[in-house]
Amino acid sequence: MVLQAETEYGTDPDDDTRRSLLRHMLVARGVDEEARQLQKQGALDLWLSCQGQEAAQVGSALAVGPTATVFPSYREHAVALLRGVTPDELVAQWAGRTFCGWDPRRLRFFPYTLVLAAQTLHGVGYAIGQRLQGRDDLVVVYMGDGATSEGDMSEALNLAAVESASVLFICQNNGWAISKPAGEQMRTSVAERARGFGIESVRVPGQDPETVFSACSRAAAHVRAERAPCLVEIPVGRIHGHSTSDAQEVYRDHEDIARARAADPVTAYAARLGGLGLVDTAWLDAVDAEVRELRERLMKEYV
Amino acid sequence: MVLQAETEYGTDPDDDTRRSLLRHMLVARGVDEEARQLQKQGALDLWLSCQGQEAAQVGSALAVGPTATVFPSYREHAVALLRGVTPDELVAQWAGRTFCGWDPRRLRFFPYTLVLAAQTLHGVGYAIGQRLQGRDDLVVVYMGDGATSEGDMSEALNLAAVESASVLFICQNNGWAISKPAGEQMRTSVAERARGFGIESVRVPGQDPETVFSACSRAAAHVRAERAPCLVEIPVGRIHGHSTSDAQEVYRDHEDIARARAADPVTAYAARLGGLGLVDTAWLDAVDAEVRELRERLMKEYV
Amino acid sequence: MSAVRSAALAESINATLADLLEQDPRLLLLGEDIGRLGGVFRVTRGLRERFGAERVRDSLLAESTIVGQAVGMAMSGLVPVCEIQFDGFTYPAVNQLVTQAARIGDRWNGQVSPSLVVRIPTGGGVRGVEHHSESNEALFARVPGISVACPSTGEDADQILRYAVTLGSPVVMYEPIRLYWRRNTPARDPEPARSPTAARIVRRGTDLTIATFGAVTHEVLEAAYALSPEVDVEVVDLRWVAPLDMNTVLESVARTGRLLVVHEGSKDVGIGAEVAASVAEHAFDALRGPVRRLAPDRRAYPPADFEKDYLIGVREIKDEVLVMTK
Amino acid sequence: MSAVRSAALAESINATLADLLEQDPRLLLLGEDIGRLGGVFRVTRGLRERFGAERVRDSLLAESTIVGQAVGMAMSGLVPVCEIQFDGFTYPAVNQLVTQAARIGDRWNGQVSPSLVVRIPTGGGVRGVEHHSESNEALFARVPGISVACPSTGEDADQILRYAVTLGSPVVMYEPIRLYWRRNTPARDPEPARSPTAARIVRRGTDLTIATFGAVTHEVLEAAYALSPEVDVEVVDLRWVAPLDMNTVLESVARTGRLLVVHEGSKDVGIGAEVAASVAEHAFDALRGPVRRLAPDRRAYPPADFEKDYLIGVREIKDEVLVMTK
Ligand SMILES: Cc1ncc(C[n+]2csc(CCOP(=O)(O)OP(=O)(O)O)c2C)c(N)n1
Ligand SMILES: Cc1ncc(C[n+]2csc(CCOP(=O)(O)OP(=O)(O)O)c2C)c(N)n1
Ligand SMILES: [Mg+2]
Ligand SMILES: [Mg+2]
Repeated sequence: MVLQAETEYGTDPDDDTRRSLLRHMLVARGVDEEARQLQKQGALDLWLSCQGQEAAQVGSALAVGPTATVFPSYREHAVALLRGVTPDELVAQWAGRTFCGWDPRRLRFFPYTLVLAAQTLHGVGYAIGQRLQGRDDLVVVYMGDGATSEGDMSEALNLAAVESASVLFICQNNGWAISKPAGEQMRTSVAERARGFGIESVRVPGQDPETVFSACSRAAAHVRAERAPCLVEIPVGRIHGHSTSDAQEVYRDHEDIARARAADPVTAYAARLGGLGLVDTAWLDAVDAEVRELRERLMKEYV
Repeated sequence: MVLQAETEYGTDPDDDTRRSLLRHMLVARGVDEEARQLQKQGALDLWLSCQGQEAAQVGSALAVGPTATVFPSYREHAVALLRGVTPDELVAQWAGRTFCGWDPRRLRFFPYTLVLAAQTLHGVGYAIGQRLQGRDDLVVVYMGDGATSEGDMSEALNLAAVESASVLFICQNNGWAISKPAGEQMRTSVAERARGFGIESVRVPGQDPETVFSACSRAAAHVRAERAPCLVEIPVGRIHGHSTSDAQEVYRDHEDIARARAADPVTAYAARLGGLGLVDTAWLDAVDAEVRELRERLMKEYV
Repeated sequence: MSAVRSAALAESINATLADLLEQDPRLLLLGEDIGRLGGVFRVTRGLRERFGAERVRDSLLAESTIVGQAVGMAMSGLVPVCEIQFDGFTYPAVNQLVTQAARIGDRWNGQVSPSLVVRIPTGGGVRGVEHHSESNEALFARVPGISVACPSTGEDADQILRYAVTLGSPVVMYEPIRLYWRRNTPARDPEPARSPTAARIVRRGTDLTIATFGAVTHEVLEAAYALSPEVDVEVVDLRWVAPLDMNTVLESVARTGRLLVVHEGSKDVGIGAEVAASVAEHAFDALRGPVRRLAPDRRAYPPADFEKDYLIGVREIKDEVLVMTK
Repeated sequence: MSAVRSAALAESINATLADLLEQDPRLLLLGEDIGRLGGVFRVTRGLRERFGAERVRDSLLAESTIVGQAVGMAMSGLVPVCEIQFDGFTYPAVNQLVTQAARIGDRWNGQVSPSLVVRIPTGGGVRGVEHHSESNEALFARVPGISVACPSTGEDADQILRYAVTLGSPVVMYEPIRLYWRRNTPARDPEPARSPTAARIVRRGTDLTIATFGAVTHEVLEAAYALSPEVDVEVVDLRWVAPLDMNTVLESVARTGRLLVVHEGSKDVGIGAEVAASVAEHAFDALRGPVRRLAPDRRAYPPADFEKDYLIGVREIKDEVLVMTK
């Protein structure tokens, strides 16, 4: 793609940001684990794990910054937590208490949309609406690989292109739409498809949060500077089934699951920052304690 | 695009074909004129003229041959006539007598679809269905530039790409969707969009039927040989308003209309074949007589 | 029968939209060909010139895009008034309307109250081609969270539109195509509706209540005038089909003891079913005879040559009333 | 109350689909995750292994694509049986179903008779998340050209499916999610239905007729047993909601003089409205009191914690019957 050169936007994470990336990934992992636990105990009706996608989510969410308005799909738990959604607010809808547990306006993190791809048009419309009112925020729209097959997704790409809307589309391609492999959902990549509509795009691996952070920083800067849409496609691993109701062993072979587990972005990044001496045992223990406390509070609220 | 070299399929029209191209264009023009006339007299409720698009329609329809199954939109009158729809069958639905005046199965020319882009999915489904039953016909799907914005069009492109369906998409881009210029309907071309889905495509000017014939012959041969979809985008002129109810002077400037008229593909091709000595006055008179007779019969049936 | 000459429906709507655009900077219009062309029915004629292309927006040719982006615009604080070009082309927008626009308020726990209007030309009688003559108001009437209006006069359309843009939840307004440019219509009782959402008794009568809405209201009135004084028919113009103002209907039936529902959309599971069922539930003791519905049978709107057989005319209405009151 | 143990609905449908695939080479299945996974409810489990990926097709994730391509396949001579994953995700397919599948036969002047089935898991009571508990059968019931079935047992689903694949026009079949794996259900009168499209009297009674369909039929039967012998309720399982077998309902009301309609989809402009209106029109003189409808109010299906308040239970049915017969 023809995005500005990296240097022009200066987008490498500094050490504080790197620790921040790891901390958010660890928190997300812990909350996700606890939610899975709660679901097993019957306290939640359903949980859609984001495990394996934390680097993509945390890297992109930190990169776009707190002022961007986020239109998530339904699996962006790490983004939600990073944006200030508390764990109990996050799981409230999966416990059947509400359709949205948090304050979407204050957090600029809008409700989950369960009808696939419907939020893509909302995001573009919102961006147009903001611009018409003299506010030109960055709008970030998340979707999965499977959702891109819905007509609304293509319509949103075309609308964003024609209106030159300030929208950053982020597609987390976890390789699966429930049981349908991404390779059977499309012939090309989502990034190539976006270019066909006239939207600049890039495809970056989603295992390392720094790569994601850099790419999304560049993309966000591009959207802000050019006032034009951009799409980032991030291949990620899906460690668990589609949801807690989904037995992925039925359709997914053992090696593929093992590969996703082995490529766990959270443990890999923790090891990496540890190896670099950017975090030490004390730091990790402190985060661990924080996570434990979050999990306990969550458990107390829901069991 | 990566279509086979021209020579591989040998696709230039021979002289008989060239005369055939012209004859079909003249017939279509005559019938279209008569239909406009009938509408003015109140015998038809509505007419959507295909004037300016005859080269694209006749060139593509002759190129794909009589065995292809055609899923038209609603303006493919020249294709219809070439396929054997009689003028009175063609106008029957615009006179309020029926939803389809001809025998779609026998002519392999399926009914007009007025809900934009809906037929694109039917065409792909039909191609898949034929293949599943051991018949691998060529399916030709026509649509306009405006219709490409509908979600169904993108869904059909993706489906055709993923299933490698034997479908030739032909987009007649007449620059307008009623009052919306194509340049405000999309950022790129329809051909580029198709490539984003993994469908090979080409964009050829629609003024000269021979160019269209060659490009569509190559594209059809490609679909047949590769058993994979292909898209041909053909920029054409729209001489009249969107329909007889549409006063295009309201939104379209005079020069643009004049340009479309000046670039009339029918008169241009008649002049060209005349200049080349491929048709003479006698030939033209004979076609003229044929057209006059068709028009008279049509008029008698409807006034 | 007395007839009155008034502004045509299209002119009224045009004037109301202009006034709303004038008054509220958050309001904008969105639809296929509504700007440069002024709409295929010329209802928005002149508005783009007056308010600019940003506020009178020629949308992409995609109905899901129209409503989907309007939902996002509403979230951003705007009040989008959308147009779908013909009733028959509403379906690609159904998902965004039903699963999104109608539910956003609940999903946001009330933090967003999208005022979002969708105007839809509707109905037959103008020799339209396939898909161009439909009456699908029942489609949305059953959807919680969507209000559905079916005005039969410019005055009502005006009142409905002004109310709709402030409602805080989506409103679909069906505009009868054959009334857009009609000027002569049967006279109505002058009594105004009790509220913007109320039905309106457009003719007082004692023998039988006809509940109706939309374009056919005029045929109903014609029939009522023609039947008088032999049969004195009360005519209720429902104006909204969701939520329904059943109080007005029930009060009327309490007086007349008889109910006929007339509408142009096909009968099965239509608005008439809801009205008739509610009356059978709540005014059973007032009924002097069976309730009846007069509406087309369950079949597709036919090609233009056959639409006369399909549509409900003054004759059918008169005959039905006579059967019910003989 | 006597209960019977029978094959679960999902097992029945699976067996029927297998048999149909076995018998008719033109038949194929099409839907999201129906192949490798066997469907999110495992209704199509094992079929891909048995009949191959070409006939049990994991579709793209796009509902318009599913139905749109099925229309094309039907034109080519195949008989597609589609699955939509959940009732709430039907809307993107509405355009292809309503403006295309339903009208192809007419548009082709009868030259194509698309036998095309769309299976849709439906209904609540299983603590589903947003959009996963809806009952939208009324949406298609009003559309000419589409037949809508709502079986409440595996036996009925079997009969309906076998009929639907031969009908020559589209059929939508709603399958109650909460019955998929339920084995114990209230006993029914053994009398079979008069025809594949007929309603079925599943309990004979003399005091009041309840017309119902789908999953709640079981709660209605439970209530009927519980009320007996004080009140003797006749229960009509409609089985099809479009076209409706009103004859069976009218005959029943002629015997009992009272009608209650019970359904899970929301009340307004629902199936109950059509049944109640038809009875008020055609059996007025037989009625000993007002017809009544018992169905959720006009509001969205709530979050799971509140679904008990939304759904119609045995208690509500009993109370309603008692009010009507006291
Ligand atoms: C319109 C619609 N159709 C079907 C579904 C059911 N469904 C929920 S998630 C899902 C798969 C989505 O895959 P993808 O977009 O790749 O996201 P992922 O779950 O992998 O994050 C499906 C089919 C839905 N939610 N919405
Ligand atoms: C779904 C749908 N929406 C709107 C319309 C109304 N309409 C009919 S033709 C048309 C413009 C189509 O433009 P294009 O696809 O470029 O074809 P052209 O008429 O130029 O041949 C519109 C908006 C329709 N027929 N179907
Ligand atoms: Mg995925
Ligand atoms: Mg065009």
